Amino acid sequence: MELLLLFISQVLVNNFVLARFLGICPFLGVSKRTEVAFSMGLATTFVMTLSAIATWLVQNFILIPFGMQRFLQYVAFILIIASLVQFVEMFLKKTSPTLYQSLGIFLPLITTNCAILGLALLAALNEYSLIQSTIFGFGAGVGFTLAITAMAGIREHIEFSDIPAAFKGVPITLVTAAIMAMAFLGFSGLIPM
Amino acid sequence: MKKLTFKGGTHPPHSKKATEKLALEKANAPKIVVIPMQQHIGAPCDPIVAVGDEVKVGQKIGEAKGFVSVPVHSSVSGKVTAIEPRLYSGGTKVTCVVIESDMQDTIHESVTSKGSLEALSADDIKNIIKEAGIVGMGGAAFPTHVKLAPPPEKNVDTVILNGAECEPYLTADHRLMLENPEDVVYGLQAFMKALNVSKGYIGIEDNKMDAIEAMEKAAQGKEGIEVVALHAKYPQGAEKQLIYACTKREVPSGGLPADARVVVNNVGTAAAVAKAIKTGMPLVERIVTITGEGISNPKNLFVKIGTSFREVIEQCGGFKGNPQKIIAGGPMMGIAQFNIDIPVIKGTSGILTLSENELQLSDPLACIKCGRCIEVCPIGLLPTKLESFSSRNMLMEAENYHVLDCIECGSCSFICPAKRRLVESIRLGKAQVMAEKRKAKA
Amino acid sequence: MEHGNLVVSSSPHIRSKESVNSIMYNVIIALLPATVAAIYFFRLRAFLLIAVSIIAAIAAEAIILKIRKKPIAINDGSAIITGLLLALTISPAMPLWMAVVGSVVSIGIGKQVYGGLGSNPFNPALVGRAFLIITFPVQMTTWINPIDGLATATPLGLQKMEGIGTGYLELLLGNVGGSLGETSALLLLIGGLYLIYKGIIRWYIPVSYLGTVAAMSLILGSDPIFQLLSGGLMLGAFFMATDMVTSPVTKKGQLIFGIGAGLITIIVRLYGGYPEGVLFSILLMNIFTPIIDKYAMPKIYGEVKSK
Amino acid sequence: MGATYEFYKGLWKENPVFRMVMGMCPTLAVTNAAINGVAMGLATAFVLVCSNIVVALIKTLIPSKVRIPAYVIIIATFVTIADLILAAYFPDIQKVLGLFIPLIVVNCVILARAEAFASKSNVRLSILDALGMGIGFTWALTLLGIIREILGMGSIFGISLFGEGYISWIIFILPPGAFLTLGLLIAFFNAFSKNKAEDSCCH
Repeated sequence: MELLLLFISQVLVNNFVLARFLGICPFLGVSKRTEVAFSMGLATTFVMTLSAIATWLVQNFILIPFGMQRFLQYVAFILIIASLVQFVEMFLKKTSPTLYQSLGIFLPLITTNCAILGLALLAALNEYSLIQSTIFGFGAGVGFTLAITAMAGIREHIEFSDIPAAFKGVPITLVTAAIMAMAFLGFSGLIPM
Repeated sequence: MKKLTFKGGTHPPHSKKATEKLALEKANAPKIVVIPMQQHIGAPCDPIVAVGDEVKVGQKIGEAKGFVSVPVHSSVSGKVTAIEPRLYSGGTKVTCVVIESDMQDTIHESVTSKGSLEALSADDIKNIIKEAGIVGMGGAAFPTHVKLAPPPEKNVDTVILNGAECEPYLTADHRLMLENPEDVVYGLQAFMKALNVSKGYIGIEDNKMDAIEAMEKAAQGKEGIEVVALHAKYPQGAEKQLIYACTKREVPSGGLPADARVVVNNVGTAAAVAKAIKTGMPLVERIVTITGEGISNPKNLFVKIGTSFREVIEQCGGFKGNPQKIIAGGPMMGIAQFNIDIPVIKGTSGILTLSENELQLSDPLACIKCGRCIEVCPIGLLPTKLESFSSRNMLMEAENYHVLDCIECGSCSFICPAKRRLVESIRLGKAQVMAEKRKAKA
Repeated sequence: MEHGNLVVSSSPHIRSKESVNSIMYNVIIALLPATVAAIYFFRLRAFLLIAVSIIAAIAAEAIILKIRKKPIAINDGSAIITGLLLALTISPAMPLWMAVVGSVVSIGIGKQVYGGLGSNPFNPALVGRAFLIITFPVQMTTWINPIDGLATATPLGLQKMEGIGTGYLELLLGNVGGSLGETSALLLLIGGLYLIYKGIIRWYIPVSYLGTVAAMSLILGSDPIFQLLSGGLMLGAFFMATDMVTSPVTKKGQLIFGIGAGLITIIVRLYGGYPEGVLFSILLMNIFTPIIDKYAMPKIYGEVKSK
Repeated sequence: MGATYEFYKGLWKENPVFRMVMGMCPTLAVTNAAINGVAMGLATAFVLVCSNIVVALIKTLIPSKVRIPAYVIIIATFVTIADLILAAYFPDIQKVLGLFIPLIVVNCVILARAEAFASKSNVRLSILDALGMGIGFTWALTLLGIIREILGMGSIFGISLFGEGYISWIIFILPPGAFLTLGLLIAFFNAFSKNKAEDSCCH
C-alpha cells in the first residue's frame, strides 16, 4: 500500500514535470507529436527505472561504505546514467531492432535529461530502500510519460489554431504547461508526503 | 411495419409539401431541344447525325463509345440545326445536338415493343437497356446496363429499388410510384431476371406512406419482391446506406455494391426500363420536380430531354420574388447553376429555385468542435478533421482518415452550426488524393 | 425574367437552423434558473459578482480582439457564458476585483492566447476558476450562508472536515453554503435537461459523469445521493464538462471523458486536499481530450470487410 | 565577429533563457524569489566559466568519441565545487536551491557551450562566451524571480513592498505560476523582437 501511494504520488501529486520541474527540456522539445512523445516517455521510464536501481546500488555499496558520497556522488551518478544509457542503446540494437528504431533516437537525449539525475539524487536524499527506489523511478517515469503525451496531444490539437504570433511556439507551450500544472494541483493533499 | 435505417444521418426539413400532392403533367412541347452527347458517367457519345438531318422521336443520334457509355436519342421529331459545344448543368460545355422540333412528334420506326418479359433472356434485357440509353435516374446517371453486369464471382443475390427520395424538395419518384407503380415493379422484375436473382426490395421512406401502399399493391403476388418502409432520414437513398438498411450488409471501403452482393437502381430507372421493353421507347423524357420558394407554380412534369430550364421555369409561371439559387437536382447534392439556358438531361431530377430564406447564407465561423458532423456522417468519418487536412493540403493524413470513403452527401455541412463548408473542402481533398494516387500508379 | 446574380456555390444548398449563436444563447437560457436562484439567495452581492464577471469577460474579449486586429465577435455569446460560468463557481464573499481577475484570466489565458473561440483546449471559465482558487485560496473558500449571511462551510466541506451531513432537500433547493451557482442542484438539473431536450448537448457526458460519481461513492462507502447533489457537480456535469470545444467529439470519447471526470472527482473529494474535485477533474480531462479524440473514433462504414 | 560580440550575444541576442529556451528546469524551479534566481544564475555562471576554460584548454587532448562524457565529468566536478562552496558560505541558499545545484551538471546551457563553443575556440573567447551566457542566464533568472516574488509575495529580495494589506497572488510562487510567467515573458519579448524564441534544447 505504501508503495502504491509512492507510485501514485509520483504520477499525479508530485509529477516530475508539472510539480518538480524535472525533465522540462524534453517536455517542451519532444512534445510535438503524440506517438513520438509517448515513445520518448517509454524510453525515459525504462531508463529511469534502471538508473534508480543502478544508482541505489552504487550509493549503498560503494559511495556510502567508502564515505565518498559528499564529493563523488554527482560525478558517479552522471557516469552511471551515461553508461547505462549507452548500454541500453547497445542492448536494444542487438536484441530488438524494432524497439531500437522507435526508442533509439531518444536515448542520447535521455542522458542529459535532468529528470534522471534528479531522480537518482532524490532517491538518495530520501534514503529509499531498493524497492522504494525502483517504484519511485518507475512512477516518475510514468508521470513523465503522462505529462509529455498529454502535452503532445494538446500541441497537435492546437497546431492549426490561429494563435497570436507572439505566443506561437514556446510561449503557448509554457502557458499550456501552466494550465496543466494548475489542474494537477487538484491532486495536492491526495497523499500526505 | 418495421422501419429500416442506417447509422448517422440527419433530418433536413422535407420541404416536399408544395409538390407531393401534384399529379404528373406533361410539359409543353419544346420548340428546340439541346441534347448533350454526354449525360452519363463514362465516355461521351459520338453524334451520328449531321446538321440538316431529319430525325424522329426515339431515333438514336449519338452512338456509345466503349462499355461504360450509353447511346443518346432524339426526344422530338424535326431537323438538326447545329452540333456544337453548349453549356450544360455539369457547369462545363459538352457537344450537343440541337434539334428544331416540327411539333409532330413522329415516332421513329425502331420504336417497337420488345415482347413479353418471359420471352426475353438476361442478355436480351441488358441489351435493350443499353440501347435505350438508360442511366441511373436518381441523379448520378451511371449507365444501368453496366450495373447489371457484375463479375459473376460476386454472387449478386439481391436487387434494391431506390424509392427513398431522401433529397428534400424532390417528389418526382414519389409521384411516379403513386401513379405508375406497375411499371416500377415490371422494371424490378426485369432487373431480377437480368441478374438472375430472386430477391428484390423496393425501399421507400416512411414520409411517403401512400407510395408505400401503392407499391405494395402493385407488388402483390409478385414473387420475391418486398416493399420496405425506411425511416425518413437523409441520406437514406444513398446507395451504401440503402443497402445497409435493407440487408444489413456493408459495402466494403473502396468497393462496389456488388461486393455486398447487391445491385441498386432507382425507381425511375425501373420505370424507364419497363417502358423500353413494353413500347421500345428509349429514354427521351423524364420526370422533373420544379419547386422552391422562388417559383410561382411548383410542378411535377414529364419533360423531354433537351428542353431548356428556362422553358420549364416559364411553364411553372416563372420566378417568384428574387430567387438566389437555381439548382439542378436536390438541395443536398445538386449543382448550383449560373445560367438557366441549359437543357434538362437524363439525370435532372429537379429544378430548384431557392429564396434567400431557404438558403440561410452565412459566413463560416470557427469550428466549435460540437461533433454534430461526426454524429450525422453516415459513413462514420470525422468531417471536421478531414476539412482541416484537406484545406491544408495534408493529403496523407486525409487519406489515413478515410477521405476517399466520403460519399459527399452534405449532411455535415448541413448540420454544422458554424456553417463551415465541410463537403466543399473534403471534396477537394478527395480529388487531390485521387489525383496523387493516379500519379503514383502512372 | 432575366436573372443576373445567382449564387453559385458548392452543395449542400440548405443549412440547418442551428447556429453557434443559438447554441450559446440556449446555454445561457439553461443557466438562468440557477443564476436567478443565486441572486435570490445572495442578493446584491451575487448580482454584482455576476454582472462584473460578465462585463469583464466581454471587455477582455473585445480588447484582446482589438489588439489582435480581429473582428470583434463578442455577440456570439461565448464570452457571456464564460463570465457567467465563472461567476457561478466563485464564492459570494469574493471581492469584486478578484472576479475581474478571474474573467480576464479566463478570456486571456484560457481562450484568446489559443486563438479564440473553438481553439482553446481548456474550458476558459475553469482556467479562470482554477487560477483564482490557487491564487486566492482563502477568499475562494470563504462561504456564507444564504439564509443568515453568516460565514459557513459548504456541505462537502462540512462532510469532509467535520463529518456533518446536509439534508437532500436543502441540497436540492439550494439553501446551503457554496459558490453562487452550485447551491441548488435541482435548478441546475432543470437547465441541463433543457439543453439535452433541445439537442444542444448530448447525454453521454453528464450521464457517464454522474453515474461514475454515484457508482464510485457507493463502492467507496460514501452516500451517492449526497455526492451527486452537493458541490459543483451538477454545474460541472451539465455545463462545463459538456463544453463542446474542450470535450471529445465522439460518443465513445464523451463516455470516456465522463467516466474519467467522475473518477477524479470522487478521488479528490474523498481523499484529496481540496473538498471539491469537479473543477480539477474537468480541467484534467480537458488535458486528455485531444488524446481521447485521437483514439475514440467512430466505426467507419465498410471498414470491417476491407482488406 | 569580434571578441566583444562573443560576450554580448549571451546577454540578449542568444540569451539562453529568453531566446534559446535552454536550462528550463532551474529557470522554472528556483525563481520563486529574486534572491534564488540570482544565486542559481551565479552558480551556473561559475560552472559555465570554469568548464569552458578547461574544455578550451584540453580540447585537443580528448578523443572526440568520449568528449561528451569527458565534458560531463569536468562539469560535474565544478558543480561539486560550487555546491561545497555554497554549503560552506551560504548554507541557507544552498538548502533552498537543493536539488537544482547538482542538476547544473545536466543543464543543457553548459554542455551546449562546451560542445558548440569552447571545444572549437581559444581560452580567451571561451571565457567571454561563458561570461556572456552566464550573465545572460543570471539576469533572466533574476528578472523572473523578481516578477514572481513581487506578485506572489508582495516583496522584492525579501523586502516587503506593499505592507500588510497586500493579498499575495500565491499562484506565482507555485509551479503553474512559473510556467505562466515565463510563457508570458517570452511572448512579450517575442512581440518586440524580430526573431522568435526557438526551443534549442533538445537537438
